[in-house]
Amino acid sequence: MLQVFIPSLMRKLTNDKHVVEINATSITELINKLDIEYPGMKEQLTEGNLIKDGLSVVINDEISNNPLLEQLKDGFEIHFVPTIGGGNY
Amino acid sequence: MTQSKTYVRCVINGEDTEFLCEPRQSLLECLRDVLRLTGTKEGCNDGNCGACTIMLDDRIVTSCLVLGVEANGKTITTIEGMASPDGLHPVQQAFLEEAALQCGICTPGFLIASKALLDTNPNPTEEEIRFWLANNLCRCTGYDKIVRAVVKAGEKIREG
Amino acid sequence: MATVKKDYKVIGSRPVRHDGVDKVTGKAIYSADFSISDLLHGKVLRSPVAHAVIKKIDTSKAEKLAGVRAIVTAKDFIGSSDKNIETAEDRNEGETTRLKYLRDNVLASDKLLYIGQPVAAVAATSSHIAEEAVSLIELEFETLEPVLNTTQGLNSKSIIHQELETKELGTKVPGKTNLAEHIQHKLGDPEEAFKHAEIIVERELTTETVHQGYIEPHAATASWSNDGRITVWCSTQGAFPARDTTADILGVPISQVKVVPLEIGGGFGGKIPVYLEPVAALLSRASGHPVKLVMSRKEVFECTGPTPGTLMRVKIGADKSGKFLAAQAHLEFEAGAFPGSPVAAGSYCVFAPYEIPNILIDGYDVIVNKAKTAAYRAPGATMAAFATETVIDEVAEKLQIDPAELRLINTAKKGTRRADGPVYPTIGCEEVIKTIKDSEHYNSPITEPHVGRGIAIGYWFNVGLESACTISLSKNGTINLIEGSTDIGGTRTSIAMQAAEVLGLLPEEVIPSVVDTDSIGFTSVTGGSRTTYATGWAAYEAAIDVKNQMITKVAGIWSIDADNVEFEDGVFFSKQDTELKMSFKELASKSGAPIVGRGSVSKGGMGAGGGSFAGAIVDVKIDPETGKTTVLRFTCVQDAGKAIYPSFVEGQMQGGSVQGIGWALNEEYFMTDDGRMTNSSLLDYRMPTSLDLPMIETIIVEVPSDGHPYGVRGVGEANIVSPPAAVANAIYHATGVRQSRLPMNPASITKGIQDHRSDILNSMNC
Amino acid sequence: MKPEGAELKWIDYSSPETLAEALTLLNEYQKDAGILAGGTDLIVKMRADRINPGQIIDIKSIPELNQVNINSNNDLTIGSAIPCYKIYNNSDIMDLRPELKDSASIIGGTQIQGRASFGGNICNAAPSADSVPLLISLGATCNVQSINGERTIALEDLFSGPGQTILEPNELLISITIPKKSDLSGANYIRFIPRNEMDIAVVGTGVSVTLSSNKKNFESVRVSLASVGPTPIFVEGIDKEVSGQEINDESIRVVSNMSKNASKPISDMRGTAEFRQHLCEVLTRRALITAIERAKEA
Repeated sequence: MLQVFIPSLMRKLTNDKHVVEINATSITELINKLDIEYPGMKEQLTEGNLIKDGLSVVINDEISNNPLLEQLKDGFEIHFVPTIGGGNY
Repeated sequence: MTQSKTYVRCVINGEDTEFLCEPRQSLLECLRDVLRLTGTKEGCNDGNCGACTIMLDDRIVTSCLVLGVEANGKTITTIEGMASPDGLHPVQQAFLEEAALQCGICTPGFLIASKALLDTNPNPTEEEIRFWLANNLCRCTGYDKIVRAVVKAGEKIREG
Repeated sequence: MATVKKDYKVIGSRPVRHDGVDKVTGKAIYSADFSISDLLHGKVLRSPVAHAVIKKIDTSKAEKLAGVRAIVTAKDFIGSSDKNIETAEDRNEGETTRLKYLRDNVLASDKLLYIGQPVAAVAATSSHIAEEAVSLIELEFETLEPVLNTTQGLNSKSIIHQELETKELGTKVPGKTNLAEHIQHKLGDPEEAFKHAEIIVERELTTETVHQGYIEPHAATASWSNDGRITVWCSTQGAFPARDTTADILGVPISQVKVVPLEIGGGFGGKIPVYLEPVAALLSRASGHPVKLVMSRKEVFECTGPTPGTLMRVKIGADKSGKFLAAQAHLEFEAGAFPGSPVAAGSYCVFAPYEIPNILIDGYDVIVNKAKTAAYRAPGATMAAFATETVIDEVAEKLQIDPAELRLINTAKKGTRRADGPVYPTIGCEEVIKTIKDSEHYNSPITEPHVGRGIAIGYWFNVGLESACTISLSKNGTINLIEGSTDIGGTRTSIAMQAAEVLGLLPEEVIPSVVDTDSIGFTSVTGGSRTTYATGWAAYEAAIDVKNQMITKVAGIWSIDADNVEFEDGVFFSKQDTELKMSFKELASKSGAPIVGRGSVSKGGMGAGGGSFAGAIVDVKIDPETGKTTVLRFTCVQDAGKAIYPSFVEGQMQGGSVQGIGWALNEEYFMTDDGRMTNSSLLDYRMPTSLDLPMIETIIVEVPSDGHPYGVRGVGEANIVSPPAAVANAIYHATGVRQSRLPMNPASITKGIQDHRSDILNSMNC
Repeated sequence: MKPEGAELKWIDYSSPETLAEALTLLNEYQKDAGILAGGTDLIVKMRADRINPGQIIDIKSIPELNQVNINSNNDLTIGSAIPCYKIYNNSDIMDLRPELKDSASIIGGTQIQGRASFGGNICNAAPSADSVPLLISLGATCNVQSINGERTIALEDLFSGPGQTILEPNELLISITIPKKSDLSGANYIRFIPRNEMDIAVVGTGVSVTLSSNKKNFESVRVSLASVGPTPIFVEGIDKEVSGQEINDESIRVVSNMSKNASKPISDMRGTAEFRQHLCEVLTRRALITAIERAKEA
């Protein structure tokens, strides 16, 4: 099971659930399963099967540079966070 | 009046030097653009950062506020003239050993100014160093290691 | 305190930096020093107004001036002669907008969005002629009401970008607005938790725009050759990002652009964006000559990214024991003329040093008619910490708990869940606070009147990103290390030292070079405190690769299995046969296929190694009659994970601390009501001079980061975060007056003291 | 529209060796002439396009402008082109007028002091000029010449507005004369700046005081202020109030309040009017106390 943390601004889709448990081995699979359980999630998270601009995926404690390629393991935490704007680095 | 260049003759880093410049060109422009001595840096072009500090006869000045034509008959030392064939000047050596530079753009100005201080006062107090160098801005180091380097260079010079 | 046990030979030593001699003899070539034959000089026409619609740009008079070779405007971006140009039209809507913003910031197309925005550029045979030509360009425009702060931005009818819609996590919220993005982090149930708080402190604070203040103005030279290849020589924090952005703006493939990074005279985040590079390239294409553009100091102040003014409200609730129960932050940051203030980063950092179960953070990225903000050392974190850390000082006072103790009670540690969700790996927050609490400085008595002491803690999350490094072994046993990280302050050496450690070499036996974008793999910016961390990691891997190739080579010479070969203290030897030994140098001299090692890493985008915590202790003396602040003593404490090159770790700590002191006391943009900066010189923009400061004491804490081979944590940024708050707290303890605005200049301190006195008198009268 | 750069427009340059030559040139070019001594104001103003002289006249080679003279009466005359560092490094000047170091050593930083002169600082006529308040308080006069002759102007009468003096376009400031000093007098210049050294005075105060023979009473007090009006301000009428008065907190307060009331500051990025008025009182009081101490030691 993956611990998927739902950003506050998306919790309207999960009737205010903060954390949901999903079984998946990739972010794509995760998002598809999320969308089945909570319709509209996919539209919130992706654009043309890619993670939306302005959105970053944190796997455990670091933002992933290419989340779609990451191999997800049981017990991982997944977070969706706003991308750092402003060319901060 | 026709716009013609002016002939300037001076001594730069011990060499007799002649060049032509427009009267509106600053000595800094002449050093960098005409003579290609780019060790002297431009940070503000209005005398407030000290990156363009050079020795003009017996005194440090910001070369952005000197006209090239004013150099006629003068003696100038720039950073390119500080080290000798047998090695770095003690101030240069101290800046390296004390890690007194980070980006390095303000360093030539600091070195020229620090050397001028130590030439007249090889044993300055921290306060004297900070006062003398107040016309040289550094944004990287917080000045701590620069002050230490000047003190260390003073010791080296006093040891001779 | 946790420290790295392993004793190293090179790491932790203090060699002379590799580029040192060139930089103390004036030989190092910085961007403005560069020259090339057939060179033209350019100047830029800039917007005289903060908000307007462009009606006409007439360059005819300027074109007639003798010596003028080319004039370009935004029109020149379109219809490039090049066949394989990917134009804006090929992109999706988001990309098209992003590209328009990028282009408009280097040459305005339809609107003027801030004073100083580039409008047209001239290339001529001399900079004097170019400047004269610029003054002959006629610009007609229709002015609009300017929007100059977040309050105006959120309330004014004046809309800066008609197409702009507010984004929430990448999703658009319909409606015309100047609010580019709303960010929210929510943890637990703050609303409920505040109800149980023994005390609640809530304050509103503001900060003014400040500039990175690097001493080297931006400069770029570009040559667009007839085969379509573009070469750019410039001063940048990232040659590859500069290449990619320049190619993007020009609409050419990245393979067509080569960026040659010259020495860089300071950046602090401000030399990540490109300003001059694409314009110089357009001028070069139009004129057929290489073209050089150099900014004046005034242009640097008015037209390059400062870090923004902010309006912040922070609220913290604690129980009797001092435990924080809940915290809330409302952060409004000015983005400048285009989206992208550091409010997202500020939102990550605002409560980062503490374990607080219930948090609500709202961040707002507001478009205003000012220059587009750029990163400045721990972008956003310094303003946020000014708010949080002064509020915490007030909580400590109300609960009569020592400020360091209060922070210790609430310190974040490994496993603490942050407001944005993730939990921390190994971090050094607690160790930094303990070090402050136990320090001689913090425990020394204060005897003089009008003297106060303040402390504060700051966090920067640090980044990893991509770095590449190659190492070639020379026959004499030295190595050439090729990297792509531009060196702003000694990273050639901090990277070389990590390779030297692996191969048992001395630092001077490694010859590091920072090369152009055609000569090394992609390397991200020198920023985010990532260079010693990530490029150092790549150098480590390249060195391991070299070592393994040498092991294979020597195994071949001895005809034994490579698994039986070991390398220690510069000697290769066989695990079985003690006779079989060969020194690194001897093996290097043996002929055979050249040995070239490769290192290539991609590390976390944010929170690399858990980031770095830093704290400040500051003693100030206030002249009660003039409000002038004298910094008597300053100590910076920072977790470096493992200090590879301590001299330059200290240098980063001292430099960041002093930038923070300047920000605290005197640095600010003075703006007129029509959006003009009135102090755009190094005389009136008051960065600290040597005479404004004491020595800056440093204490390096070493809590190794998880993952990095040496436990490194980037130290470039966290050190600027706490000083303004620490100084504010010190000023309070010296005067009894809380400061709620940066900078805390003599006039505002004096006014505070006078108002405070009259308050006391009034209260006595009643 | 002025571009953002800092390039100088075309100029011609001459460096006359004699005063006569210089005055003739100045008379020829009048308002189109730019007089170059240290250049630390002139060149900055030209780059900022605030002035655009076509003919630069470099006066540094003219002997009369580089002389220091102390006559039998102990009046001190300082050539207008002498750079600041030569003033505070000159033992004759420092023996007679040590207080001149107060201002000469803080006009810009070290590099600026290698070029900037009192003459330039005066003729630039900035309300914030650091050399002026002390010189006014010392009763300094300006020796001015043109091809038509010479005249002497009291320094406090020289200024007509920000950057403006009453000098004719063909007149040149040759030197400044400070009248002889009484054994019972002392002076001091202090300024307030947010940053140390590299900054423009938010307020500057020059104070000169002469004590009664028993050193307990004021004989005369002269105060002049910088940066609190369109020109440097000489505070009138102080002697009427305190001459003969005993030196105590009360009489000192009278002086500092008169100085505060004489100020007519504006608000700008360097300080609000309110703050500047407040500083006038504080700085005058502090400068006066130092001047008194110096007078007692004298």
